[in-house]
Amino acid sequence: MTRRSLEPLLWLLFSAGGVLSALFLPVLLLLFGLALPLGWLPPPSHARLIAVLGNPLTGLVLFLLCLLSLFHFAHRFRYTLYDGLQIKHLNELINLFCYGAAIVGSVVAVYLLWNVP
Amino acid sequence: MNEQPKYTDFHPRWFRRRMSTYWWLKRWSYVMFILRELSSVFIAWSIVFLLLLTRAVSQGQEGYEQFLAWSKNPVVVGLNVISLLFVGFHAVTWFNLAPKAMVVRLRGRRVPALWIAGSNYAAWALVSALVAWLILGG
Amino acid sequence: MADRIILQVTRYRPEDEAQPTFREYEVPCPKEWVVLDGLNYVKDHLDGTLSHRWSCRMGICGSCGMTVNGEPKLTCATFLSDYAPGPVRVEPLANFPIIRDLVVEIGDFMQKLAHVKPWIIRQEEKPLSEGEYQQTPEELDAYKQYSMCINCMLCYAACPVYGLDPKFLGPAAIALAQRYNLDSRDQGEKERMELLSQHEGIWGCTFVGDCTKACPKNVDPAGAIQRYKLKAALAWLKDIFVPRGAK
Amino acid sequence: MNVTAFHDVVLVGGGGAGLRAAIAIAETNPRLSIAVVSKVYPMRSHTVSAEGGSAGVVRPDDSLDEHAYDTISGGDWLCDQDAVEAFVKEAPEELLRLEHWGCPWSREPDGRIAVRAFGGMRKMRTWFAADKTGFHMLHTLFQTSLKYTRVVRYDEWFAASLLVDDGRVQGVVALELMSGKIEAITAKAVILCTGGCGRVFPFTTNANIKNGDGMALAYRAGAPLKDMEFVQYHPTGLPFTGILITEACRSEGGYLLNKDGYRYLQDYGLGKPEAKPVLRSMELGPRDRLSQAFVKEHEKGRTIETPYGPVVHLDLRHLGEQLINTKLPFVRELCLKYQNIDPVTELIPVRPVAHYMMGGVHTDIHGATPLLGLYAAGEAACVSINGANRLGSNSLPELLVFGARAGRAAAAYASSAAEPRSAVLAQAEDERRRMQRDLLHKIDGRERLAPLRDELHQSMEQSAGIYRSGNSLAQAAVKLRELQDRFRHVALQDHSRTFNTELMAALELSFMLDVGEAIVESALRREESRGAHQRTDFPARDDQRFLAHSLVYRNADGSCRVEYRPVTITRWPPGERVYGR
Ligand SMILES: Cc1cc2nc3c(=O)[nH]c(=O)nc-3n(C[C@H](O)[C@H](O)[C@H](O)COP(=O)(O)OP(=O)(O)OC[C@H]3O[C@@H](n4cnc5c(N)ncnc54)[C@H](O)[C@@H]3O)c2cc1C
Ligand code: SF4
Ligand code: F3S
Ligand code: FES
Repeated sequence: MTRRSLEPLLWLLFSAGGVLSALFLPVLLLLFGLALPLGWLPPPSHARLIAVLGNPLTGLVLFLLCLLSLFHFAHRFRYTLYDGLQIKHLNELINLFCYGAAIVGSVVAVYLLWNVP
Repeated sequence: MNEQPKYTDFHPRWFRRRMSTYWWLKRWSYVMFILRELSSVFIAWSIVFLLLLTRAVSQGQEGYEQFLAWSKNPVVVGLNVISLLFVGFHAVTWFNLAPKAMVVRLRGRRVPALWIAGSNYAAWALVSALVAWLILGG
Repeated sequence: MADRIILQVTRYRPEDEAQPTFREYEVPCPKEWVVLDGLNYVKDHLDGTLSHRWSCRMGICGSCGMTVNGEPKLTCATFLSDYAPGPVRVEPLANFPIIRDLVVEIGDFMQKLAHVKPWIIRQEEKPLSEGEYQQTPEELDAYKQYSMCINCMLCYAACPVYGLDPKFLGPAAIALAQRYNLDSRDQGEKERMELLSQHEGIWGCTFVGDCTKACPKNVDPAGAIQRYKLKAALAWLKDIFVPRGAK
Repeated sequence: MNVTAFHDVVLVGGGGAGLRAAIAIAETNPRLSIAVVSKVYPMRSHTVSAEGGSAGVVRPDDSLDEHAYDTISGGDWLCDQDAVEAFVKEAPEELLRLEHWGCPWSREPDGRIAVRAFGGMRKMRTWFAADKTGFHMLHTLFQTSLKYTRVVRYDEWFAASLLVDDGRVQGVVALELMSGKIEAITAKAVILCTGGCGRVFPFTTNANIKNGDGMALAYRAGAPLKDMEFVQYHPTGLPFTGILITEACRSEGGYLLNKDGYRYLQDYGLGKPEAKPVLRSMELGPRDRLSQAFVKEHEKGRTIETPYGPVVHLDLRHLGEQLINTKLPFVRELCLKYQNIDPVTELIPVRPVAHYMMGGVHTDIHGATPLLGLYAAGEAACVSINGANRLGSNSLPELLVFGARAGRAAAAYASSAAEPRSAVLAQAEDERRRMQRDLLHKIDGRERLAPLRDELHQSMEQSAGIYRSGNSLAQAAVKLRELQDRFRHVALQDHSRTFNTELMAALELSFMLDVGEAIVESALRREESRGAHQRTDFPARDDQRFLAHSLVYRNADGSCRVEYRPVTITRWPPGERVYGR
């Protein structure tokens, strides 16, 4: 095969993202999205968060979480648009939008995580 | 089969039904499917939310407090409640379906799907506990 | 229980009609009768112009698949009395063009079936004189489930992806490819992989999962496809990371 | 009229026999073009329903001679012994070939082929794929046939008549269901593999497609039908549906019980009841004997009455869930689905049901009929390995052995035969006009299909069942003549060209009437009892007069003429059939 299909790669990213997001996102969202804002739990100190975020290992995990989850999103949403709205003929546009968003998001994530003091 | 009689390939009188744009409303399982697929949007939002948090924390104590205040905004809370539901739905469907793609064999016998799903849930609980401990402190 | 039941049956006579319509027939409904018995009763006693396919009446030939009250079913294995007091709506299988009445066109599926090379592929055939290829019950078990497909196409009727894009290879054909891939006697996995790992092959499936729910023979095509995806993706990785010479 | 196509060999029928023949031709001579004409998609053919297994000697403690002897004695010495010898020799090779093509045969723990016991067989030699043997064989054959590009399929084409000119069969006239086109498919040789004719009986295990089409096609073209009086009743069918509960239930150790829970077969010279199955004894006796025992048991008032006729019970409960699930899963599925009972804990009601046709188109040991260019194989043919009673699990290997033989013989013939003559096209044109005039376009007939079919069923059941008498057969013969007449006044309701299943049913009914007549006439003439043919007025076997095959020919006026031909005996002189000892 000369022109190698990208589908396997995209699917691997999608799957890995599926696993990571299923493992990590519910608890993160529960804490930062609900428990803290609604005052169920006292917010952790800023210093602690900096410490956690500053750890290279956490940084790496967070980066992978962002990258893979975004590709997970891109892949699934692309098919949802294909099937749900029956606009497969807009194939290229959809791909550009979905995977483009995932790439941009990942770059932003790198930038932000790199700049944690 | 390269010698099939060709003229049967197309027939003007066949009636071809078109799928309606709302096909996914036709059956309960299709609705669940679409909801499952839409969970991806909320996953994306969760990531955005977390990145905003990261940025806020990097900007120092003040930024962090601003973020905490912003996250109390009812709209944001509402969005997060819905996201949590979807992300939870994603997690449950994902862990339940994983055994389909993974066939694990131990001594020639296929490991029952329930075990695989079970170990997925165990991993989920472990990760959640670890994350909570990291953030909230022991 | 009522001893008669109303069947609402799709009628489409391409010579006279532009579109399918429904007609109602009242048929007896003893507890032993399946939907197919009702249709045969119509054909023999009420309206000889009704066309539908059937043969074995024991759920094994795969010809009598239709949509019964919205669900793809083998009509010879679906009891009328389960739908009492009725009415029961009998339509042709979804996602296929209708030739006439309850008869759909399945040439597309037949081509896909042949396309995945569903036969044993080997570099070297073993001569008959050397006897059988040994295969333990465990090795048989590895593919047995996927060999149970009766080609009834209920899974295609249940799969929205196929409905939206008829180019999609679809559940049964992929399950069949997997049946041969997992057979310890076969060596054709690579050849089939090239066919299957195209966009219209395994990647088109978004794991709706209704194919597996519709399957009357527990083939689990959805599982077969997901397993195939994992395998194809890993093969792809291996291709990239293992240098050519090392293979 | 246009010829759709010319091929070297046309196969009518895409079941086990047809597909095996197609592959044999493709492998014999890859230059030949092969057409498979089938009224249903090949994998829908009735071979798909066969459950129990397929016999072929593989075990070291077994021998070809024993298989041959079991077959010949099981057939009450009406088998041609040269054919049987060829059959038992080639059966294991053919089954092995299928293994190489991927058939999922059940296995021993060490990976070898597993075999099970079967009725009338003194050794374990029946290969099986759980209890879906025919299903797996047919799908394996079909899928394997896909790789031969010279095999062209005409799926859902109905063969309506043979083209014969100059004493040679040169193709078929066929109706394409989807379009309603009636066309000539010409060829140098035709092989009929159209299966049996169980549907001439009202209560049968046979699928809707088994109407004896090929037998009637050959018969009308001038070939004789052989041994048509021998119709096998299978002792264990589900009441109402006639769904078969495979003999494998009994070979795994199931019991047949009458209404008192008594294993009644011991009263009919079939041996003594043992807890474990004993080969060629009791429940593992041959089918004709078991079905006959049922009728006697019924006469003694010891069967159980149900709305769908008398039944006895098949008891599998002592086999245990584990064994039933691994060896007989389909039986459990069928019982649960169609009878709402679970054989693990409940008794299965069963009764004899018309199942298999020993007779068929007369062929020699190579599948050739007396008509030049015409071959036949499978249940449609009568090579004479089944004699007066087929042993369970001999039919599937027969499809393979004689399918392949007919394929090779036809290939050899077609490689050198002349091209079909253009005269046959005029014939095809006539046939097309006839079908349109007499069936499709006729509106003023007074007869309808369903009642005619019901009357045919009734007289077949009354006259040609498990026990027959001269009187009832003679009455049936008259009745069938009458039905033939009335058929000429049939009018269809459906005049559409597109997928007209009523037209197909009409053609099938007319085939069934011919086949029914052949059965009744040859049964009437055979004044003895042998195997599946039991005359109440002639209860003994009569080797003096009837150690012979009957051959039914069609006279010009449509009536039958019966002749006889000697049985080939090589090494096993006729003897007594002994079971249970
Ligand atoms: C329920 C059941 C269980 C059985 N179990 C066993 C078993 O365990 N072991 C065993 O040895 N035997 C068994 N048998 C017997 C055996 O299955 C059959 O004898 C055998 O399958 C017949 O195969 P065939 O290829 O001759 O015909 P079939 O498989 O019946 O095929 C006939 C073909 O001819 C085609 N055809 C017919 N008429 C026309 C026409 N007019 N035009 C075009 N095409 C036509 C059909 O489309 C079909 O493709 C069983 C039979 C039944 C009914
Ligand atoms: S996979 Fe199941 S539903 Fe699909 S064709 Fe095969 S048997 Fe029918
Ligand atoms: S329903 Fe269709 S999308 Fe995939 S899982 Fe089944 S093939
Ligand atoms: S008629 Fe054969 S599967 Fe229903």
